[in-house]
Parts: sequence; structure tokens; C-alpha cells
Amino acid sequence: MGIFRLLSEKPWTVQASEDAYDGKGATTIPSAMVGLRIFLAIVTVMFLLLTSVYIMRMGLGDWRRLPVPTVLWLNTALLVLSSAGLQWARIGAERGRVDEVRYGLLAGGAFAFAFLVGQLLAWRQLGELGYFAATNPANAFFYLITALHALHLAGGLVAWGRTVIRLRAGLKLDQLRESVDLCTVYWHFLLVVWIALFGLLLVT
Amino acid sequence: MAHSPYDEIETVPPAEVAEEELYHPHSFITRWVFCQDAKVIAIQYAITAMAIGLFALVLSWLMRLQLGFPEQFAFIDPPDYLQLITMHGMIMVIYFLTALLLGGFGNYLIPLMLGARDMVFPYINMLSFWFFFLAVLVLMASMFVPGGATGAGWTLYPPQSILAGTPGSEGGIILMLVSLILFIAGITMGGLNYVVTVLQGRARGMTLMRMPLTIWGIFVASILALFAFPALFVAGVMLLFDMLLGTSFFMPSLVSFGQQMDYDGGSPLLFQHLFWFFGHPEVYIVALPAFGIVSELISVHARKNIFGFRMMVWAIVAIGVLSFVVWAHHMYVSGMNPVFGYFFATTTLIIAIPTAIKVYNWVLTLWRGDIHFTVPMLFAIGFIVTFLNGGISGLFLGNVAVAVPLSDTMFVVAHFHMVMGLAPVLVIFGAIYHWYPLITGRMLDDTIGKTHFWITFLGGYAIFLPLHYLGLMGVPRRYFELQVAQMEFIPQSVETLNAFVTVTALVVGAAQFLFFFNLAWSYFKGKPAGQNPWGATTLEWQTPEVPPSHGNWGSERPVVYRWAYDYSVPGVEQDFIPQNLPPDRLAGDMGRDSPEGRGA
Amino acid sequence: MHVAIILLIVTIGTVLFHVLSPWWMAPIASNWHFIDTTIILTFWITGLVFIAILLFMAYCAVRYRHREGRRAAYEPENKKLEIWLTAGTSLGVVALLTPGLFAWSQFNTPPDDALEVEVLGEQWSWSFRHPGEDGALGMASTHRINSGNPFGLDPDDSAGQDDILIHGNELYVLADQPVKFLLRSKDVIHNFKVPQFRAKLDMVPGMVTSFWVVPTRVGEYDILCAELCGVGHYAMRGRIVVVEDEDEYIAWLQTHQTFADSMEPAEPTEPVELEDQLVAEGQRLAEERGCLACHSLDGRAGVGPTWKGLFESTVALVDGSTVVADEDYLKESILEPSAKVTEGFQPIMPAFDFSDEQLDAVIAYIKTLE
Amino acid sequence: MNDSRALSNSSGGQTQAPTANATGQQHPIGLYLKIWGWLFVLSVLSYMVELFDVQGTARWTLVIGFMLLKAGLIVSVFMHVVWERLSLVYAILVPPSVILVFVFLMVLEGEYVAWTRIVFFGEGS
Ligand code: HEA
Ligand code: HEA
Ligand code: HEC
Ligand code: CUA
Ligand SMILES: [Cu+2]
Repeated sequence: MGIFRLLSEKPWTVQASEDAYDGKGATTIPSAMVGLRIFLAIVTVMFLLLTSVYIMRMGLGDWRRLPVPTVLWLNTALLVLSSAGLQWARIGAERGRVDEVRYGLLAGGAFAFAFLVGQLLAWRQLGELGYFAATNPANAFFYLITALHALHLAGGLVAWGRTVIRLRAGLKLDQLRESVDLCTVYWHFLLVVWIALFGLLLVT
Repeated sequence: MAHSPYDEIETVPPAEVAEEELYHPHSFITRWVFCQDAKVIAIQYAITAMAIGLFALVLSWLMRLQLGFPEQFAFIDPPDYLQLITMHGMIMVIYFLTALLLGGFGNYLIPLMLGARDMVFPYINMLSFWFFFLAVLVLMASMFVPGGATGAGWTLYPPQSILAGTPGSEGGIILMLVSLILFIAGITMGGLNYVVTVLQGRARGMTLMRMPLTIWGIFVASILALFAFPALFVAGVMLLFDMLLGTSFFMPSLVSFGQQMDYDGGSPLLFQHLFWFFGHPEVYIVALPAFGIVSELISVHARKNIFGFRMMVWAIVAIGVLSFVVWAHHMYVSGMNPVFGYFFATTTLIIAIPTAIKVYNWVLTLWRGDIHFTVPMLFAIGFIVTFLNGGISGLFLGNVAVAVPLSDTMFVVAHFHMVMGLAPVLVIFGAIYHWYPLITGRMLDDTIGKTHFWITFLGGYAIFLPLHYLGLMGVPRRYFELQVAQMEFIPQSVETLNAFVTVTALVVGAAQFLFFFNLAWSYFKGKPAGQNPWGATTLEWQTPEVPPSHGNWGSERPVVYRWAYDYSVPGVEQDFIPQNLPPDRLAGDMGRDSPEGRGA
Repeated sequence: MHVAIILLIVTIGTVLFHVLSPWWMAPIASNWHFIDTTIILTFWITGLVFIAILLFMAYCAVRYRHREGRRAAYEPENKKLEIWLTAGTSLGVVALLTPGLFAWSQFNTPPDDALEVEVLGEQWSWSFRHPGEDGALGMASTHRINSGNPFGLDPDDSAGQDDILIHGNELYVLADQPVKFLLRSKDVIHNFKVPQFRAKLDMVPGMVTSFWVVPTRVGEYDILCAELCGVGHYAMRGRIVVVEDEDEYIAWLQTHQTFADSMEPAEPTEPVELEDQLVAEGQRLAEERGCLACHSLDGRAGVGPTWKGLFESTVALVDGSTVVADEDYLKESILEPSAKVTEGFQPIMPAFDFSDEQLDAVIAYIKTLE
Repeated sequence: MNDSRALSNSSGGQTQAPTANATGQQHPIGLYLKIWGWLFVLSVLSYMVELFDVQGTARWTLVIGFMLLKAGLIVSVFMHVVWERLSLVYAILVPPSVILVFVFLMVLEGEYVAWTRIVFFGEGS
């Protein structure tokens, strides 16, 4: 219940400053990671809002289920592999093994690209079957949600690319550990989001 | 300051930027254009926001001309009028107030008041400004596309915002949405920066409860912004889909000018829920920083600690949390599920309690104080009066059954201008008078300042007080022309009243040029301010150089020993103790230079 | 000192304005007195707090202004005072909220004997539907709306056959008869508001909303649209007539057609000559682009002037001048409607983007309407 | 939040400041494998719901329950939240849960709109 203790402190009762606060940030986590955490919370809020709108819109009567392209299962597997790759890199970074980091990163990125391509394929397939965004709200949501998710992943790939370039440039692992960490957490997050959204698409 | 144990810690703590990593500008471009120093970014934000705010002010004159003297200004036709109110409302709320309070004041004050050298992510901070700037450009561009800017009202309700019959439904609305999306991207980057800096970047000794209320206000407002803007983002993207791809998220089946449209099954209420889920927190996003700043102004200029400091912090936090569960009070007459009325009326009136406490505490800070009626203090008092008045009309609107006749009338217009168009704007003026010496090293002129204050405060009050009564009578808002002669329930005298309001608005508007003149003139000719002209305790006045230079703190960051409100402490000769003054030096020099900066 | 004086002036001025100004709620004409009472109560409670706070500030401004040697008190908090103030405010909130919620629950429980009348809004005019003899409104939906069936009624629903369709912005209601207005919109969101009734509600396309009133005072009142609905928002007005005399009411009802009558094929009144391709094209355009939503073909004025006999007629403009409606004038009126505005109408017609051929077609069609 | 001594850093898993040396911060791979196993089981379970075509409230409770469990596992282990201080956990988890109010009300609102459509337009599902 730290938050309540914190807020009931009487700041005018003078204390020594060292006891009060050591000036090293509210947490011991690097600031970039704190920033990422908060950003993830924001993205969660965004997808939750979408989900609630989805559920409401679903109840309005004209909802036609959309056939789930099989390729999505493959894509899910790809994204899992991609996350696994990054996790591998992260463990490698913790243990100081450059090779693991390199292969893990490359595998993670490659699978993520494959995932994006797979998503495009899914769009193509649906388009060919005549499921356009405008024909039904279920389709519209499908395109909207997958597009937003893909955009987020694409953003992640930019950060990933930067890490790979810095690895190539021969930066020390110590200097890279944070970037690898950030990427990995972001990837896991997007995997959770995807699994949740995919589940939603499946059951509705 | 003594050598601190801080220096011996071998790991670089996350928030401290090592000297070699500190951003150093190398050319004119990197110093003033693509600059990563929070102080420069703050100025960039502030100038852009003030310029666009001035533009929106001019738009309000045109609107008032039409309302006050209908038929005499033939160049304003109904589509123009709708475009005017939409651009006026949207710019004022988002591009002016939000950007100025968070981007301008947030960037300037957070690092300085917390004893940090800069924001934790300076590069992202710079990007944040450029996204904002781009958003402003796109917004301006929307006025020049065929069909002009959107005229759907700042609430952009579909279906009308994307159908023929509303100006700007061809291209204006698209650019408006794009601009909003850019703005959201920018404010998210900025907001992350502010929140993480507050969490991670404070100087040693600066506990959260020792932070000045200004920072508390900006901090909570930034959190609100981070979690509220996604709702606008989602709504905006979905509206774009409806418009460009023909989807039916918000669009039911409908017949537009006799033509069956292809839409089917969507719900316009859905957009309203999303919009207000953003929109209500948004009004507190602009109110909370103003609350924080005004607490600072009152405390400094009444030479007294803010009354009930802890309550003030709790109230800010409580308002922040509650503001997410009151949104549908904007939708009492929207046809939503009537059951919601009970819930939202209750939460809405509950949120008035912490707000009321804040009002009491401001007033009680004056009580038994040593009030210096400086220009910032005057603006703070003006704020209390207008905010109180507008808050009270909020109580009418929040009480669901009472809102039924008043909703969508001039009463609402009067409410939000008092509480948002006047109150925070007065605080912003006060804040500029207060911090101008820190930014430029010179005082603003006192006489011009007082004239500016009295005209703006009394004039503004006279503009918006009568509008409440028009609303009570039933006069609707967003009407191009009232056609008083044709409507029985409106007496002829309303025309005179409207003309009076218009004239007052023009006078008040003209008075703003006094302010701009003051800004420019004092920059060159103002009285030199010295180190700490108001005798304030907070860290921003304790920098080694005034105006603070790059990196803010010279070679050593300050250490904080006390809260921000040690004014008139018994037993201490000076009437203020800077936050970074070690207890063992209490009797010594307090670094206050020119007491004459404070008027009588 | 002058700060205190001005604060006093502001306080007194506000109170005087409140008491003396001639601008106040329009006299009520319905059963919603309770809303007015709650408003007055709110004025009293909040007004007293407002005055108290301003006067206290004025007092502080005099008593605690800076003088030589003055020193402020040091008092970080005063728990007792703060608790009292919080409690008092909470009490005030309860006092406001209780009648408010009570009124809201009344607002949402229409009496069983209320007459259901439908209000249909469109850009920018009103029409109404009375349930007819069976007292029940038939099903209606936007999908079925077309020029022959402007309400979109279901022809197979027996309840709808005797529904009385009322065009032309004017509605009669009986005094002291509870009415439940069912609100529907064809296109965008509107809001059905009669200031004297206090009650109002948005009309949302794709759903039906409703509220009820008992009109209590005989008279004619303005109907306003209170939700922004496009350029004609301010001009979207109607009349509601509250009558006491039932015969008068019935006589008025009988001047309107039932749905069943309106569906009978109209006797062919001088069929429009369509020999020409161009005219056919023009007619198609006029229907498709929605001109007929505002312009009638039978001489009645709608949102816009009728097209019947328009060509070559002399049109009075708002600026007092007149023009002859030749081809050039018609062209200009379509491409740039606000250039010359017809007397008696609002400049709300959207500008249309027609090619020259389309223009010719539409004008050719207008020419045939004599 | 300010009090850095109040670390709930018990199990030793802690991401470090960039330049600090990683001292015994490795997570046992076994733990990750176990979690992966659980995730797999949970996914299978939720697809079973689909397979056996459970309907109505039960379906929703099950599906959402499994989903939340999975999300919880991933967030707490892979994103290291279990090892974090409570206050940061609040800052990250509280705001999204406030949205649940919104979700709930939107479900009610959807039902209400659909209801008016069925009653007055004779449309609907
Ligand atoms: C800074 C901006 C700001 C702030 C702070 C507020 C504050 C409040 N607002 Fe306002 N509001 C807007 C900006 C703001 N509003 C805007 C922009 C709109 C219109 C949007 C649009 O439609 O375009 C709007 C519209 C709006 C509506 C919708 C009206 C309608 O369209 O039908 C409602 C309804 O509940 C409302 C209520 C309130 C309430 C209860 C408060 C409260 O927080 C006020 C609390 C303050 C006080 C209560 C004063 C102090 C109290 C005391 C000193 C004690 C006395 C009190 C008691 C006895 C209880 N506001
Ligand atoms: C911050 C918000 C803000 C501000 C400051 C204003 C300022 C003014 N507004 Fe505005 N207004 C809105 C927000 C604001 N407004 C909104 C959200 C709407 C609703 C739009 C909609 O319906 O969609 C609206 C609508 C609105 C209407 C209703 C239109 C209608 O419904 O038909 C009117 C009519 O009189 C009006 C008038 C004015 C006037 C006369 C001023 C001013 O002239 C008041 C007096 C002037 C000042 C107090 C000085 C302020 C100075 C600046 C802004 C310059 C900035 C520069 C620096 C700080 C350096 N406004
Ligand atoms: C929303 C309502 C609306 C629609 C839709 C509309 N008009 Fe009009 N129109 C008006 C109004 C109101 C006027 C009178 C005011 C004016 O002159 O601008 C008018 C005037 C005119 C006039 C001049 C008539 C006169 O008596 O002076 C012409 C010609 C005309 N419209 C043609 C069209 C055509 C062709 C279309 C469709 C393509 C169309 N209108 C669609 C509202 C409308
Ligand atoms: Cu219809 Cu406004
Ligand atoms: Cu609100």
C-alpha cells in the first residue's frame, strides 16, 4: 500500500534529504524501461477501448462472422517464434553470449517480418473472397485491428533495426543489453495483444 | 553546496544524464530549430500555441460580430459560421490550451522545478514538438482544401461530420482528423517524457510530496492525457474508416438529402461515448496544470504556505481518477440508455467536492497571509472568481434533470468559457508575468500589466455572465443567427444584449495587444529582474545563472531539504526558505536579490 | 484596497444582474415544474456559496494586504476546518442531487395513458406521425424510405395503415393530454426542443429515443433543433400548437392523409413530359442528388422554394431586388446558391458540383415543371 | 514510490540500470519453459471451448478467464512485472482497469440501442 503511505506524508516536517529520497528515480529500472512500460499501458488502453467498441458493435444485429483465414494460425505461430527468438537474445545478453544475442535477434526479426507478410496474405485472401471492409462491421474491425497491430509491430521493427545496426557496428553487449531488453518486452507485449485479439476474432 | 555522497555512487542513476551525454547544440539550427533542450522546446511550444491561440481569438471576434450584429456582416454565411466555431473551439481547447500548458509550461518547469538537467528523453521531446507543429500546419491547410475546414463543431459528431450538408465534409474533416492524430502522437511522446521525468528525474531529496503543486498538476494532467487521448485516436481512426472506406462503425442506415446511403447498422452514440471518454478528461487536462500553477502564484504572492497542501495533492489525484468516470454527463440528452443518467449525475457532483476543496484552500491561503497585489496575484484572484462562477454553472449541468433544458444552450457556452476560456487563460497570463523574469531576466511592466488584467478580467466576466441567462431562456448554441423577431420566447432586448457582449469581446480582444506589446517592450527595456524577484522557494529560481543556461545547474545538481512552501516560517528572519537551503544554513543568506520586484 | 472594492462590485453586480435582468426562463407550458424548482434551488445553494466566498476574499484583500512589517501566518493545514468544509460541501451536493435524480426518474417513467406521437427529423425540417385510430404506430425503418414513402413505414404492418402522416413542420397537441414523443431521424442527429416544455432529447438516426410531457398551457410554441445538424441547423424550426378544444384537434388531424391513403396511386395529374432524354436525365439527377428533399414539384414551399413554375418567373431576393429566373440565374443558383438568396428562405442550400451537361439536364427538367 | 528501500525485490529478478553489472540476475530457463507449458495448456483449453461449442455466458466467462490468465502470466513473468515494486505495478495496471467501467457501460449501451431497433424498426438479430 505504498501509494497511500506516500500520499499521507507531511512534507513540511523537515527530514534529512538523504533519508527522504536518494535522487535515483522512483524505481531502479532504467528510465527507458519505465517509459516503455507506461507506453505499453497506453497501448493496452487503446486496444481495450477497441475491444469494448467491438463488443458493443457486435450486439447491433448486422454482424456476420468472418471466416478466419487459416494463414492466421501460421502467423500466430510465427509471432510466437519471433517472441521466442528475442527471448533467446535477451537470455543470451544476460549471460553475456554475443552469438545467442545475434542469432536470437535475427531470428526474432525475421519471424516478425514473416508475420507481417502473413498478415498481408490474410488480407489478400479475404479480399479475394469478397470480404471488404465496408461489407460488414466484422470485416471492418478485422482490418482495423490487424492494421493497428501490424503498425505497432512495424514500429517495433524500427527499434529492432537500430539494435541490429548497433550490434553490427560492434557495440559491447553491456551497451546493448537495454535495447535488447526493451525490444523483447515490447515483442512479448504485442504477442499477448495478438493472442487476445485473435481469440476475440475466433470466438465472434 | 557540499560534496555529496551522490558523486561517489559508481553507477549512473537512470535519470541523471552524464555530462558527456548532455545534448550540446552545435549550430543555429540545432540550437533554435531542432533543439533538444527542454527550455527551448518549451519556448517553441509556447510561441506556436500562442500564435494559433491568437488566431482562434480573431475567429471568436468574427463569430461575435455575426451574433451581435446579424445581417450586417454579409461576408459571414452559415457555412462560414460553423467553420468559425469549429476551428475556434478545437484550436482553443487542444492546440492552444493543451499544448501551451503541457508542452510549454510542462517543458519549462518540470526539469527546473525538480532539479533535473533536462527531460529524460530529449530526442523524443524534440520530436514531440515537431509533431505538434506539423499538426498545426495540417490544421491550417484544412482551411484551404475545396469545401474548406470542417464545420461539424469541435465535437465532430458523425453522421453529420462526414455527410453533405456540413461544410468541410469533402476534405476538411479528413485533414482535421489527420491533424488530431498527429497531435496525439506528439502529446503522447511529450506526456511520456513528463511522467517519466517526474518519476525518475527528481533531484536528491525531492520526494513526490515535496514537489510543488505546479508539478503535481502537470504530472497528473500528463497521465490523464496519456490515457485519454487513445480514445480520441480510436474514434478518429474509425471515423476516417467510415469516411474513406465506407465502413459503418458509427454510421447507421440513413437517407441523406433523399438518397439512401450505403451505411448500415452503426451507432452514432458510440462515437459520442468515445469522444467524451476523451473529452471530459481533456477539460481537466487543461484545468489541472492551471490549478497547480495558480496554487503557486497565490502562495508566493501571499507569502504564505498553501493551505492544506496534502488535501490539494489528494484533490488533484482524486479529480484525475474521477474524471474518467463522468464522461457521459455531456450526453444526458443524447438518447443514451437513460439508466446511465443516475450514475453519471452522481459521479459528476462527487467530482465537485475535491474541486470545491481546492477553491476553499486557495481562498484560505489568502486568509492571514501577507498579500502583495502583484500582477500575478491579481490574475490568480481573477481565476478564483471566474472558476468559481463557471464551476457553479457546472453543478447545474451535472445534475441530470436540470441539464435537460440547459444542455446545448448558451448556458453551456457560458459555463465552459468561464471555467475554461477565462479561468485557465487568466492563470496563463499570471504565470507569464510570474516567470517572464526567469525566462528573459527582465520584469514585465507593472502598469500595463494591471491595465491588461482589469480589462481582461472584468470584460471577460461581463461577456460570459449574461450568456448564462440567455441559455436559461432557451437560446440554443451553434446558431448562425437567432432571428429574434421570429421566435416568441426571445424578447427583443436580447439583440441589445448580444450587441453589448460583442462590443465587450472586441474591447477585451483589443486589450490583449497591450500584453503582446508588454512582452516585446519589456524584453528590451524591462527592469532587470535579478536572481529571485518574487522571493520564491522553488528550485527554478535557485539556478546558478538567471536565465538558466544549458544543463540548468552548472556543475552540481541541487539537493532538496524541504517542501516547496516554506514561507513566513516562524523564527526565520526571511519570509521564505529556498527548497535547496541546507538546514544548517538557515540563518544565512537566502539568495534573494531585488525585493522591489514585488509591488504593493 | 481597490481589489476589495472591485470584488464587492463584482459580487453585487452579479446578484443585481440576476435579480433585475429581464432575461429568465421562458414561461413554462408543461408539467415539468419540478425541473424549474430544482434550478431555483440550485441557484439558491450555489448563489449563497458564491457570495460567501467572494465576500470572504474581499475581506482578506483588505485585512491581510501587505503593509510594512506584516508577516503571514504559518499553517500547513487545519484538519478540523478542512473536514467541516468537506462535510458541508458534501451536504450541499446531496441537497442538489436528491431532487435532481428524483426528477430524472419521473422524466423516464411516462404514464401509461400517454399518446405516442412520432417526430421525424431530417435536414432541415420536421414531420410527425400520429398513431391514428388504433392508437399504435406501425413499424418504420430507414431502409424503406423513398420519395413515395417518406416515413419508411412497413406496408405490411397493419398497425401502420391508419397512421396519420403530418408534413409541414406544424403539430397540434391537446392540452392536459400526456404525450410521449418518439423521436427518429432520417439523416443526422437533431434535437427536438420546445423551450417552454423544458424537456428535450436528441433524435438519433438508427434508433428511437423518447420523452414525455403534458402540455399545460394553450398556445403556439416554437420547435427548435438543438443539436448541430449542418448549415441549416439554425433554420430548422417548427411550430407546436397546444389546443384545448378536442374538435379543433380532430379537425386538424383530418386535414392529413393516413399512410394507407398516401400509398394509393395518385391520379395522374398532367404527367410530366419525358419525351426528351435530357429531361429524363434531369429528373433522375434531381432525385438522386437530393434536390427534391428541399424543392417540391407541386407548388408547396419546403425547405427551399418550389420548382413548380419557377422557370421564367420573377423571383424576389432578400436584398430587395428581383430577378427573372432564366437559365443563367438557375445555373448560378445551383453552382453558387448563396450568391442570390430567395426572399423568405435561408441561405442553406449546399453548393452542388455539376458538369455542364448535368446542369443542362436539371434545368431542362425544371423548365418542364409549369 | 520515492522510498527506494521499500523494494519488493525478493526473488532477485531485476532488470538493471544500463551500466550496472549484471550480478546473478539470470532467470532460470526452467521457469520460462514451465510458463510456456502453461500458456500452451491454457490456449488449448480456450480452443476447446470453441471446439465443444460452449454457448452463452459460460462461453464468455471461460474464454475471457483463460485470456486473462494467459495475459497475467506473460505480463508478470516475461515482462518482469512480478519482480517490480508495487507502486509501479499500480501505475501500469490501474489505468487500464479503469477502462473496464467503459467496457461494461458500452455493453449495456449496445444492448439498449439494439433493443430500440428491434422494438421500433423490427430489425435485429
Ligand atoms: C476547464 C474546463 C472545465 C472544467 C474545469 C469543467 C468543470 C465542470 N463541468 Fe464542464 N464543460 C467544459 C469544460 C469544463 N468543465 C466544456 C468545454 C464543456 C462543453 C463541451 C461542449 O459541449 O462543447 C463542458 C460541459 C459540461 C457539461 C455538459 C453540458 C451539456 O452539454 O449538456 C456538464 C454537465 O454535467 C459539465 C459539468 C461540469 C462540472 C460539474 C464541473 C465541475 O468540475 C466544477 C467543479 C467546481 C465547482 C463546483 C466550484 C467550486 C465549488 C464550491 C466553491 C463549493 C460549492 C459547491 C457545492 C455546494 C457543491 N460541464
Ligand atoms: C480555451 C478556450 C476558449 C477561449 C479562450 C474562448 C474565447 C472566446 N470565445 Fe469561445 N468557444 C470555445 C472555447 C474558447 N473560447 C469552445 C470549445 C467553443 C465551442 C465550439 C463548438 O460549439 O464547437 C466556443 C464557442 C464560442 C461561442 C459559441 C458559438 C455558438 O455556439 O454559436 C462563442 C460566442 O460568443 C464564443 C465566444 C468567445 C469569445 C468572445 C472569446 C474571447 O474573446 C474571450 C475574451 C478573450 C480572452 C479571455 C483572451 C484570451 C486570449 C487568447 C486566447 C490569446 C492567446 C494568447 C496568449 C495567452 C498570449 N466561443
Ligand atoms: C438543403 C436543402 C436544399 C437542397 C438539397 C437543394 N436546395 Fe435548392 N434551394 C434551397 C433553398 C433554401 C433555396 C432558396 C435560397 C437560395 O436561393 O439560396 C434554394 C434555391 C434554389 C434555386 C433557386 C430557386 C429560386 O426560387 O430562386 C434553384 C434553381 C435550386 N435551388 C436548385 C437546386 C438543385 C438543382 C438542387 C439539387 C441538385 C437543389 N437545389 C438542392 C435548398 C436546397
Ligand atoms: Cu436539426 Cu439542428
Ligand atoms: Cu465534462
